[in-house]
Amino acid sequence: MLSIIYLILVPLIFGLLIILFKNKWSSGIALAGSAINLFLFFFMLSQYNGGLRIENQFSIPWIPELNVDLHFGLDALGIFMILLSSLILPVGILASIKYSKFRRKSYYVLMMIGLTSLIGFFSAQNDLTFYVFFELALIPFYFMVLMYGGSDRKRALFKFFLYTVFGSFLMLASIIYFRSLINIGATSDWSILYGVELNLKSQTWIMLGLLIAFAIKSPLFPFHTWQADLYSEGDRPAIIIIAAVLSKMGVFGILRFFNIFENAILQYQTPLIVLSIIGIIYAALIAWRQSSMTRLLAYSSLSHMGMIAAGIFSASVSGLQGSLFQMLSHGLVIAGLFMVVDSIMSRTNNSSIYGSSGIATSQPRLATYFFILCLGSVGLPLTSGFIGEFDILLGLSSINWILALVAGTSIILSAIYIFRFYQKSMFGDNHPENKSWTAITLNEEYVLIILSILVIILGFFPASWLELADQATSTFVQLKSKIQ
Amino acid sequence: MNFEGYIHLILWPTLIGFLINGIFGSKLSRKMSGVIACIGPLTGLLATSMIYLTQPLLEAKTVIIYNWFTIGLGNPVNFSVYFDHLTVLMLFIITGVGSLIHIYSIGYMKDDPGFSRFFAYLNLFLFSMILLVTGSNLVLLFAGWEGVGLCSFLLIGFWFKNTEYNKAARKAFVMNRIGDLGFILGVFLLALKFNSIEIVKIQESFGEIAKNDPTIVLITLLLFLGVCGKSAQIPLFTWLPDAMAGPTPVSALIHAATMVTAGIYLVARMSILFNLAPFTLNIIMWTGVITAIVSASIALKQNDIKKVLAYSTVSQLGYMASALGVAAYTTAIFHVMTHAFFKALLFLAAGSVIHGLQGEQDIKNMGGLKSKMKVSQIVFLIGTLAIVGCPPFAGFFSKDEILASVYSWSFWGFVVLAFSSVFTAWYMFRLYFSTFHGNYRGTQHTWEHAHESPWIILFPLLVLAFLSIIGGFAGMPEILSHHHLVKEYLKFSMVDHTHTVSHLFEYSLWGITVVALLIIGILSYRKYSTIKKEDFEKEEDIISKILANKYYLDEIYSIIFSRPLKSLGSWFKNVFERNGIDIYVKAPGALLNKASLELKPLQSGNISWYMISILLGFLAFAILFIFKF
Amino acid sequence: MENSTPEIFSAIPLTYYILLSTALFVVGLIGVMTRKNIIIVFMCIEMMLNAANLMLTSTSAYYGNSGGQIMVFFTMAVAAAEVAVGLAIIVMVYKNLKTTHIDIFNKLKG
Amino acid sequence: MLSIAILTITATLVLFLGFSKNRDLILPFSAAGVGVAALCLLTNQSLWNEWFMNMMNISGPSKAFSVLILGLSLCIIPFINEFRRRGTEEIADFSGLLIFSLIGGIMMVSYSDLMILFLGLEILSIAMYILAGADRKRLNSNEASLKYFILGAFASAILLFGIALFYACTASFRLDAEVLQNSTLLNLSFLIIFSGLAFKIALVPFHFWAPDVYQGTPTIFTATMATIVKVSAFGALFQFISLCNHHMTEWIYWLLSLIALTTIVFSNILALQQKSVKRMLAYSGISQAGFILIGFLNLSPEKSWSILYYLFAYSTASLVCFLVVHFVEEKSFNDDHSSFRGLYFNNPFLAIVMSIALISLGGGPLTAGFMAKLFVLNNAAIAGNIALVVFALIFAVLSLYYYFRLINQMFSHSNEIKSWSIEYPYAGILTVLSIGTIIAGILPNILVDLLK
Amino acid sequence: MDKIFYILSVATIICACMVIISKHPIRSILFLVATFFLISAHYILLNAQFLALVNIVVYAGAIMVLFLFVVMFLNLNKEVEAHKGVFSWFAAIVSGGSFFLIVIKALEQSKLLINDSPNHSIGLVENLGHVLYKEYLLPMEISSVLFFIAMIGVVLLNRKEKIVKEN
Repeated sequence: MLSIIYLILVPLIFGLLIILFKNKWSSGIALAGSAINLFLFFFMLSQYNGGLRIENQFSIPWIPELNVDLHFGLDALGIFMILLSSLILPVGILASIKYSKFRRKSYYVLMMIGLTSLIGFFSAQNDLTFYVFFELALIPFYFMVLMYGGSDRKRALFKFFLYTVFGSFLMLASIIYFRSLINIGATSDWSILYGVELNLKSQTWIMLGLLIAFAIKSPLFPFHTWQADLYSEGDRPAIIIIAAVLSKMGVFGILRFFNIFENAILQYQTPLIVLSIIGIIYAALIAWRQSSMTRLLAYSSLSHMGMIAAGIFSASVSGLQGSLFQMLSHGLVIAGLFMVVDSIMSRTNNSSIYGSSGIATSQPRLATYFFILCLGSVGLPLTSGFIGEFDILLGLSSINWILALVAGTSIILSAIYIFRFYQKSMFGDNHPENKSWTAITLNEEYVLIILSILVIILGFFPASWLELADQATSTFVQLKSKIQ
Repeated sequence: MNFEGYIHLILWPTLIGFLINGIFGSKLSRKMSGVIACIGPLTGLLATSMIYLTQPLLEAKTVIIYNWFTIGLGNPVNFSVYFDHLTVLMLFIITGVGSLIHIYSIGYMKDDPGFSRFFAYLNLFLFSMILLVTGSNLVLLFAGWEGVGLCSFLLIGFWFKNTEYNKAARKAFVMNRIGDLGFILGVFLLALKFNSIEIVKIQESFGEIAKNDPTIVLITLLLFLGVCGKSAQIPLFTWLPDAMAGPTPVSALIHAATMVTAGIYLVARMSILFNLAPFTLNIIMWTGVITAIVSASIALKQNDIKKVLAYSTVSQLGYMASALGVAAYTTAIFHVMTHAFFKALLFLAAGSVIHGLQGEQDIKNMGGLKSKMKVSQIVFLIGTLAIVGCPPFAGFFSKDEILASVYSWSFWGFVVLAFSSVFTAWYMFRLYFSTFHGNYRGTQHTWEHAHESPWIILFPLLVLAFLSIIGGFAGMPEILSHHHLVKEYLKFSMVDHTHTVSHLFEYSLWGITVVALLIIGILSYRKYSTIKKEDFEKEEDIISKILANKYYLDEIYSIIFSRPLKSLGSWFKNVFERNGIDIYVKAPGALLNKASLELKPLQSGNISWYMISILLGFLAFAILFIFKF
Repeated sequence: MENSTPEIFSAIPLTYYILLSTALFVVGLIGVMTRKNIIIVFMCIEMMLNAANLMLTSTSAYYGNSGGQIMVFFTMAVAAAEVAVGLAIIVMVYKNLKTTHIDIFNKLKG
Repeated sequence: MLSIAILTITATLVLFLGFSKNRDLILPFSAAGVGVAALCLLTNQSLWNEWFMNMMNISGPSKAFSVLILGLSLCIIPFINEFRRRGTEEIADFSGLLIFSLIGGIMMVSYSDLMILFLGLEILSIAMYILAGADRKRLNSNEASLKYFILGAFASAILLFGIALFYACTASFRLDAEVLQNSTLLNLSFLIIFSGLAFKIALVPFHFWAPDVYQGTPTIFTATMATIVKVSAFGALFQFISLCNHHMTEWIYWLLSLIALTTIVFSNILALQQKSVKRMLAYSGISQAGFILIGFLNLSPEKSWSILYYLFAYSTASLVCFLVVHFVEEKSFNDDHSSFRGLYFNNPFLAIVMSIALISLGGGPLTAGFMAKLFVLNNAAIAGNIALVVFALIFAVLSLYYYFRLINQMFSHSNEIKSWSIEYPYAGILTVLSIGTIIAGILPNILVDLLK
Repeated sequence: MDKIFYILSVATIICACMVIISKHPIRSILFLVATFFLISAHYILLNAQFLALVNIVVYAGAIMVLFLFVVMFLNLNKEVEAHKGVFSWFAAIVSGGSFFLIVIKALEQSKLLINDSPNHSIGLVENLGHVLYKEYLLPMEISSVLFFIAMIGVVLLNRKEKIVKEN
């Protein structure tokens, strides 16, 4: 069986190759690296047996003093996000090729490091490995935005960076606290950490620290203030990845640590859900009033992340399962939407949704892909977005139907803002500037086709993925039933 | 061919047609597109007929196609279809009317640049609609439900360069989604209550539930919210008239014949559930009654030919809803069927007129068209007679049944409905006479170019006209025949309350109807066959104004809902984001920066001061830790 | 003299010497903190070192432990080295700045 | 003891080599001497130990501290050659003084008798006073030298007074001596000695000299101060606390917590607005010292590795920083923030090693800095002071602000693109240090095993 | 005997105070020399004759002369320092005073070691020599390094700048 370390090392090796070869080869090598990675991942996936097992493990002793190994492995929870990262990274690379004149080796090296850190993060099998890669993932994207972002990037980047680091340091504090409370034997993998019984008070403190960290990272309301600025100022190919994958790291973290602070979550379930729901509506209302495409997507993303969080906090089978599925789906959709925005903005240099009306006339294919992605975003049935939202809302209504009702208003609001966005930018009279548009390149088109098809395929055939999600979350629910 | 084969023949051809037209549309010739698109509904119609003829459907059949997804732990939601008599009937309506409208569209849209796109959308719509009526569980039903909403969105905004049309499309979709939210919540509660969302399983587990069980009432109310959205009931009906922005065949197919009746279908499908909640039924009835009268009154003062028909659709939907409200589900479905015939006919005829006048829709600019468009005039007249309930046209039977059922439940409901049917007669005759009789009021140029439509347009009209004439005989009342075909066919699918009215009442109702129609027809003829263009503007009293402006409902909604939300969003965006949320980050940053500047003088560079502070630090530590103050 | 016990050990308790040297130390401290001429400041530091020396010597004598006095010996060595280097620095600085006023040396701050 | 002898001989010979014309030999020879001394330490070659009445004992943690000091000086010595570029020819004196100061450093980290501590401290300090003023013509250097000297002498006097008080209580200079009673005076003397050492480490509120002196001193010697002096002083503190831990009651725990916290808070806040990079690094060094102090909370000889690990992480990273600052200063004649603008485009190598170092200082993942913070904070958590952990980490965010502000500068385009070159030996040293930082971060157990 | 102690002590303190009070640098130096002499007197009192001698030779003789020399060399003897900053005096006296109080308090709270039969002849040259070269050989050796450093330092810092250009 292949060890997961190959997935982690292959991008690094390709990063090295990029350094060794000429500038003009770099994007090609990066693409090849990520393709090989994707291939390797699918190979592992095809051999994955499911269940609660962790497969393709790789472990070396790391910090013997704390009984921590550098331990990676493929498990049901991680598979979703590893799939997402290996899918989205090539998207980012393909999106960046059209800027290749201004790109240098460093950009693609950073991309490769980014891939390594993301896969490392999602396959980490204990809390410290998790934490290290949580932070590591920040660095390549920081540099990508720093070196290639928009005019006001530094301020936005700093806000993002410091805020995130603040969160992750709180997380480190929580982890240290957690570890000081327990005695663990030879290794400390998730399975052992999950088995630790803590009293409610310490669980609450740990939850507080971790949740703030994750809420900042995702971001979730009310810790989202960095998001819109970064999304509008950042380097867009990098933002594609940030919006699609990095933003899931937070909620993924909540799922990872769910067993550890489960009692505390159940204790504060209602306020947590209410906060998430406020976030959903708040973000949706702001998205409605946005005229900047990037900001609109930022707030729409915030709204969706709120939905995912609400699903997790519902601590119900379908809520958790839906959240996990929605993470995958939202990643694909938002990546596609940002790809579209990138295509538009790279030609018009205008982020206003009014700045590019009538694209549907000049670029009907772009409009079509965009529309499919919009459908995924509003959660139309038979697209991937529906399954997740359905399960989440079902989970919420199992707690209280009023909560589900209020959270469900997002399906109305999302329709409002997404279609407003779509119609304003795509429909209407053809903007005079659009005449000088170059057609979308093959690279962009491939990406959009693949993402659109994935959105639909996942909408039609989500069953096997949901089964995986089921396996991933079933341990939580077992615990829950034990408590009640 | 076996049953499964027919099912696949019903389901997939439309989807395939959509894919072919959607992906390769720009490369196909118009003829090819049209033919490919028509294959779908025609195959569906054929397969449905085959099922009807060969499969007695003594009991309902569920066919699982594949496992779609699971909710919770091992609770599968299958992509599976459910066939019973109701399904077959609905399929007939959908594929039948759908086929005709596809054919009609080939002629109607032949010059449009988005020809293949249009057919792709139509096919997608039919696919969704088929999914809606065949889905064996509520989630699949919901998928179709949303799918038709989406197609409606796409088709209303078909001419997307026009911003107004886009707005109308969005409005339709959003209003539908409000209903959808109710629907899906209802589904959730059902799923939680019965641990299944398969319609059959839910129906099986009703035995032990008492009437007016609060959960059931809640569920039915939520489902009814969905119905309001889709079937344009008060308060969510304002989207439908605006939806007339789409091409006319769309209005006929989606916004008259099929999609808007989905809500009626839903309630009929879940009739057992609704029977358990008389409270909800009452609400449905009154909603339907009020919708009927309100929209009929608005229709009185509309001048756009399609708008009038749109409001009449809303009004008819109100009838259907009130029939549902009195638990006369079969009657409602019967009216769905007849309404599909005559309303499609009316719309298509109106489309023919519009086509002939190069897009003119305002009746102020029409008149005297009977000389130019003989066929259109005749079929329009048939449609008018059918909708006003003139015996023996289709509408007469179904409408009469509804009135009778409502009468047996609530007298005042009956009165209101009767009034609204007077209104119906008035505005329909007004429309007919002012369009086809009298003198032409438009420009000379259009008059010269006005022409009868080609046969490809007229053929569907004739078929529909034929159906509008004979459709009613499928449900003759008791006093004429003991074989109410629809009722007999549907008795396996749903449970009606029995409504008995005296024969005397029935006869007198007929009599009054005929008399009233005659009076209204004559009055209307006298007024509108000779009306001048200026006369339309003369009617300027307050009531007319209110009616012409649809009771200002759009404005009221805007003030109550959309504007506050918009300004709330703006406030969030401009004020709260900056001064509320951002403050968490900015304030500590600013504070620390300030502290940094303020503390800098401490590091003054002065050696004496450094020594003093070292000593002070030491003293502080000594006092704190050695002497433990 | 070798065997005679000086009277002082019985007459004066060790505490007095400790107090005396502390007092000297404090005077040095005060001088260090208040004087503005670097040379004087430096002298005050020397006085502080001497205060410590006094304490070391006295305790060493009282306890009959020679370590303290050896320490004083080294302290003097250190003081000598320090003074040499210190005065060299002061002279170097004076060459460049022509002053020994302590408040001049606050260019590096913040 | 052998290594001290070797160092002395090397230094003396180096001074004599200074008279010869061939100055290229000086630095290789110094480096070789230091290297041999380090080797001797590593291979436990120790002659004449028994002659000296056990006054100092280079073994265990002390040995690790000493090797660290020697290793760091090995990285610094080659850079002294840079002075010749400016026309200063006394490199023999500089490297001789540097090697002498190492002796002081080794004494400080391995004393068991306070006399040795005092002498070692003075040897190290006096050498540093001189080196701080090495750039005689620059007023900043003069001022730094003078400030360092006056304040250092003041601190020495206080330390000596503390030693005297200790002696007055115990009649001994040995920290491990048997004491009859644990009196207030004894505790006071501990506190005074601690203050003296805290001055050298630059802990708040004894830190005031550090930023000023760091800024004024020639950068290479700033690097020495920031690394060798700090390591030595921490070594001394380590010896001090581990030797007399049994005398100290709970107060030392709270004292360390309080000082650590004030140090981290104060220095990080002050560092926020610095324009001079050296000054900023000085404050950062102070805050790092606060973190190291946290490692003392749960001190036992077996736990020394976490402090050593932190010192390793800190000193390698800050050495790289100062050396890079040195190069930038050479080219643009000041160490202002703005002179770092576009460094990545002028010399990517410098920018990358500097970024790695800064990330490590900030506790970035997979660098030594992260592991170091983790170990130290873990100690604090085990000692039960979780609040300290939280606050320390929160204020560590500030440090990332100023580190990354610098990184931002380095990676922003500047108007003028000059290509700066760096010679291979220097590049080699920087590379070794950076790789060391990263390897220690990825596989900390190698280093930890070594330190143990 | 105790009277001698008191007189000497008072004189020492007064001289020390005069060092920091007198405005003229030369006077300060002279008072410091006086202080050192008085301290030496204390040493004699304590039977530490060797140290007393060394103190006079090293401190009063060498160090203070060096100071005097520098003051004269730099022409500082005319400089009269204005004692402005009342605040700094106040702060210094308060903090110095509290330091003193702290030590007193600590002394009060603790007992010093009491040696019943101390050896009072340790201050003699012979005894010290024995100890110095036996027990304290290491510091003795190492202090040579100290002087070496000081020597280099002085030379380095005040050497005349000569710039030698290399080829």
